[in-house]
Amino acid sequence: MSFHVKYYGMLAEIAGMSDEVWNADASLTVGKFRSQILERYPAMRDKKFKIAVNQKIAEDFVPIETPAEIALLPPFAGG
Amino acid sequence: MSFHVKYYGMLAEIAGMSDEVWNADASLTVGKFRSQILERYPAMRDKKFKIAVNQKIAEDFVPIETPAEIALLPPFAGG
Amino acid sequence: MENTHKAKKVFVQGPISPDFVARSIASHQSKTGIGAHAIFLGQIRADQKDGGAVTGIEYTAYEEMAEQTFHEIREAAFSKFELSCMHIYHSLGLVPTGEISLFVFVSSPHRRAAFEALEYLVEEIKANVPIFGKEIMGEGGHVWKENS
Amino acid sequence: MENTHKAKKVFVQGPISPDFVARSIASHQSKTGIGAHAIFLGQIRADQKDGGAVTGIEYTAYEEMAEQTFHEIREAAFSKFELSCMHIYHSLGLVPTGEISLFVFVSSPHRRAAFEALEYLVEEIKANVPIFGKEIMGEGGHVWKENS
Repeated sequence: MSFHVKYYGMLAEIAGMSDEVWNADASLTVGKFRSQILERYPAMRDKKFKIAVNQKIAEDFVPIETPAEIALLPPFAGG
Repeated sequence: MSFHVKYYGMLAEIAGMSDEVWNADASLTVGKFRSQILERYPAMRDKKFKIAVNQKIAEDFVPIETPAEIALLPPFAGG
Repeated sequence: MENTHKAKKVFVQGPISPDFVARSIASHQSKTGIGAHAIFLGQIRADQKDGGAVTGIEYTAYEEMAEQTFHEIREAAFSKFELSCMHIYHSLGLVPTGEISLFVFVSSPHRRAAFEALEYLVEEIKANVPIFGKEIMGEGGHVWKENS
Repeated sequence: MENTHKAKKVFVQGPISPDFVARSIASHQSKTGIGAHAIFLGQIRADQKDGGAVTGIEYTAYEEMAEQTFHEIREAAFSKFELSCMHIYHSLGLVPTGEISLFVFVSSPHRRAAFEALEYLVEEIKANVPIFGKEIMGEGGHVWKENS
């Protein structure tokens, strides 16, 4: 399956892009996706970030089902 | 002795003036002065008010020594 | 933080305009240690009373004592909270319904001090400053306002 | 009290001007049930960092999620506090030091609800809205801001 991944802030700097299409096996969870991300972008390992699935912050156990919009969110800085 | 008395808000309405000179015996306290005021202006008996002596709220035991500026202050309404 | 806190003029005649608030804000943009401004505005409500709807409040004050009390409240707030700036303005005379009679403006490097100082100042002003308000009704009557 | 709370546009490009704040205040003077306005303004500090003094913050956001989160925060505040009005504006793009990037404006018949709602909103916004800030230094470097 494939889905859309968005990068924000310092994570977009590390990825070198603001979004990309991600190809993965079926039955992916947020936690497994996180491992894949850290494998592709090792510089993200020492960064704090949350993962949103369809605009909701999601815990690691949440399954990703297509179509999905996944976003990697570094610490918030509004205000 | 004599001193200056100022009336504010509804108390000025009751007194019919905003200030007057008060003549009294020596050795007056705030409490005794309050009794004299209520005697002269009975309509003030059912009004809440504080008495300031030289711009400080004063308890009944405080003596009034001339020269003094006495003010009768109804409930505050700033804001 | 200011080191000397001049006794500032608090009272203004009539309502406080939104433009006055804007100019106060703009004058703080050169103070680049400020991260948070908190502002309180008291606006006159058209409350229904026995004599009709309130059309305005006529404010008077024991001015010398009020200015002194404002000064003491300012000094206490500067010592309690980490503030960069503090401004208080209060109307005297008639302020019509819908217009602003109190403007409290605090600035700090960080939001927490600004929030806490704002509440402190408004509560102290309402409780301790000898200001009197006559609520005017459309039909010509009036009632004396009392803070709760 | 408003019965329907339209999803309002929160984001504005660049700094929020003091005149915009003034116009927002002025537009509430016809709402004569309001007795208290409370306003928070976030201003960009010239903090000293390794790369020099901050000259501005470049804001970006996950806009769709941010607008939805703002909407949820607004609804929660309307249900928690007795509010007449609530407005939130946040900058996107570059906001230079000394200028305003966040404007939160609540109005209520009484001051207590206004104070409480103001703090609630600012804390919720800082904690939960996906907005990102790149602090730009004079020498050309940058660091990513993180709310505490």
